Amino acid sequence: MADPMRIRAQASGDKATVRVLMAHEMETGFRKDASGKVIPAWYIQEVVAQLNGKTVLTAQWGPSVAKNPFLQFAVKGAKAGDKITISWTDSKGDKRTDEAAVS
Amino acid sequence: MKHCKLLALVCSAWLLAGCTTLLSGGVDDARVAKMMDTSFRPEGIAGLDRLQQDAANAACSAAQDGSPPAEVVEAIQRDALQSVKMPADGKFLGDWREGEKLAQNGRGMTWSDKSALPRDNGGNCLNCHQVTREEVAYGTLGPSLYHYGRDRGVTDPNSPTAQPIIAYTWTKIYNAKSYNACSGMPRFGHKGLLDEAQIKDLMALLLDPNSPVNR
Amino acid sequence: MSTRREMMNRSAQLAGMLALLGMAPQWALAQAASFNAAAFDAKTMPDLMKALDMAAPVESKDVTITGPDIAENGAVVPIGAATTLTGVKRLLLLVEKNPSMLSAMFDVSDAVEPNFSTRVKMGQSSNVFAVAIMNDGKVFYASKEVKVTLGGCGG
Amino acid sequence: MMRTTLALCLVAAVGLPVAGQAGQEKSAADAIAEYRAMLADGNPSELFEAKGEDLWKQKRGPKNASLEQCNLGKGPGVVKGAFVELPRWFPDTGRVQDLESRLLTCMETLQGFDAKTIAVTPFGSGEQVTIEGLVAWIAAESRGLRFHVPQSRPEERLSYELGKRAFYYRAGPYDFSCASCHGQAGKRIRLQDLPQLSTNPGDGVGFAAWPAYRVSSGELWGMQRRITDCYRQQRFPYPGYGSEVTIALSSFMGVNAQGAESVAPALKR
Repeated sequence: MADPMRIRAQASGDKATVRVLMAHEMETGFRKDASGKVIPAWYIQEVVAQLNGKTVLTAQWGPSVAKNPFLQFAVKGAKAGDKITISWTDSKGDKRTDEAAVS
Repeated sequence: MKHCKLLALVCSAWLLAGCTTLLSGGVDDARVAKMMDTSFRPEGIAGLDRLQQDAANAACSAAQDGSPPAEVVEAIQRDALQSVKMPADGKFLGDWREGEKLAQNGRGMTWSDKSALPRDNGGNCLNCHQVTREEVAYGTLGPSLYHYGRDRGVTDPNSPTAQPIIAYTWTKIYNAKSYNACSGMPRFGHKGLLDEAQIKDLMALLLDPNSPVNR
Repeated sequence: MSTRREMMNRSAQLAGMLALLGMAPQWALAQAASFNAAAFDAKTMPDLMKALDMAAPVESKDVTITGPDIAENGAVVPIGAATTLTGVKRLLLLVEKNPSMLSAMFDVSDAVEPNFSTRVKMGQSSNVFAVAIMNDGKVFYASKEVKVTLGGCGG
Repeated sequence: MMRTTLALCLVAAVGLPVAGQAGQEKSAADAIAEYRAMLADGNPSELFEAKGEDLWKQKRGPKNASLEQCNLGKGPGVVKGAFVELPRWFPDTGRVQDLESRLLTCMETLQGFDAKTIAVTPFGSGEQVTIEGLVAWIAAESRGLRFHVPQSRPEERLSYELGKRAFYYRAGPYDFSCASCHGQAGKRIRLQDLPQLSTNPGDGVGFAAWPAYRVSSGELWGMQRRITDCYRQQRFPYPGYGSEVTIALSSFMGVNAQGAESVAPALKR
């Protein structure tokens, strides 16, 4: 199973800035291993962010997003104690969901 | 033979200096050798023979941030100068385009490289030197080579007036210790890192008036 | 939920089989997820416009692309897309000279600011674009050049 | 038809010079500094730190034990502050050890792993991955603290002196030593700054920045891997994991960095 994400959500004024680090190889499908065999593409394709259970952002990513991806965005109206949930689905169908409270 | 003489000179110079480097901090050369011998293993093309120091490397290592004694420096430089082989056909300049590729190429001689042949080695120039104005990712361990030929007044590399700087540059690339005993630059010709044709291409990069170095 | 998961797994296996056969697996993946494989496979702007059914982007000062002038390493290049315009539906991040242009596509809702930052891989120096697709079908963009440098010691 | 026309327009538009390019010619060094600043927030090393903390507390290995009783020099289980006091001499092994060789000792004695097997496992695979996480977390537990690597014992002073000799040891096909690249201040290879390691290069630089997340490979490198790759680029043969020369170099760099603030794990090219 994939390693947990690191989610930081900080309220400031009428919004909360969310920074997420995800543990993922993000293989492009262009690289070769030591024996010269192509390493198949394997990358996060969909990212969903929720505020207190309601979807606020859906993103689609290609294999050119960097390894161990970083994402930053701001949620309007989020305040300390609100729950931010991030989920991703990769090209093999693996999923990971983590959450953090806005501080 | 030559190395023996130089080694003898290095040792006597140390004795004169009271053997301070030999025993600095209570570590003698034998203890250092033991550390090196027990710490490394061969990997790919990088064998344990690479840990052997020639007399010049031993003297420059012992000097640390300083310089070996003057007579040792002289001997290293004399030996280095004698090692230089000028091009067999008397032609010093090749193709600057190939030279630029070599200058950009930082590969060669590591345990992850497949072969130690000159054709598989880069010149590593950009790691340490500015070479052209266009390439901003250059190192600063060595002096800038931008305008190398131009600044030295080389407008026609075949003219007699250009010959001294041509010979100097060839010698510097072939064995950098010829002019600076503890130079940080690899001895590309002497150590067989680059072949004659490759050195000619680097010469052209530096001295051809049409090369981006001199534009 | 589980049905979708199974479908995705199956389609991933199918994609793998097709890849082995030397066939393009994009459609297989696209079928299972909401993932727009055609868009992420687009090599040129016309291809991308077709895949996303979008109009040609027009340069706009109201869209911003952030990124470094020089990236020390093409493996990780921080870039961001933002707009001050209201009524934005989607924000895209594109790298012109990558094998496929589209890196990321963000569906904007009223609950988030139209301002997203991530990090992308770049194979070489290239222009990068932020593209804003508006609810009314208009498309705006901003671009900047990012130079990718070579590293020391052979790369 | 319509679409084709638009597409052509776009090609033309895209071909225009990029706005804001002229007028503000920045130096390459400034631009690189800006690039690094953009990455500073959100160092993926955090992912490794979190994993490392779990691995420290998890019961693992043939003995199904955690590392919580591991003595990193400040007593069994004390992690905070241990990193900035390594390498040091350990009475149980009778050796000067750096963080990674000490972890090998603990994994062997507490968990029953075979240290020799782990030492020859390639970086980035098997139990070496475990150590990557562990060093990330253990270093992070000393973030902001200043180095004070002990030199009270003769073994520790010998390790420093051996490291100094290794640092200046020129050999190999390129005649390089560590000092070839790290012996002067203010130099760089390509665009990468080279810390001067024969002296104290300052807070969060050089020894005080590793372990680090390497963006080029997306991996977490400890000091052992850092030194190994330096030797590769020095065109030397392969230094053994936890070998005397690697620990001696850490003693040399660590003592030179005395008083410098640790920012490890940092983010590196």
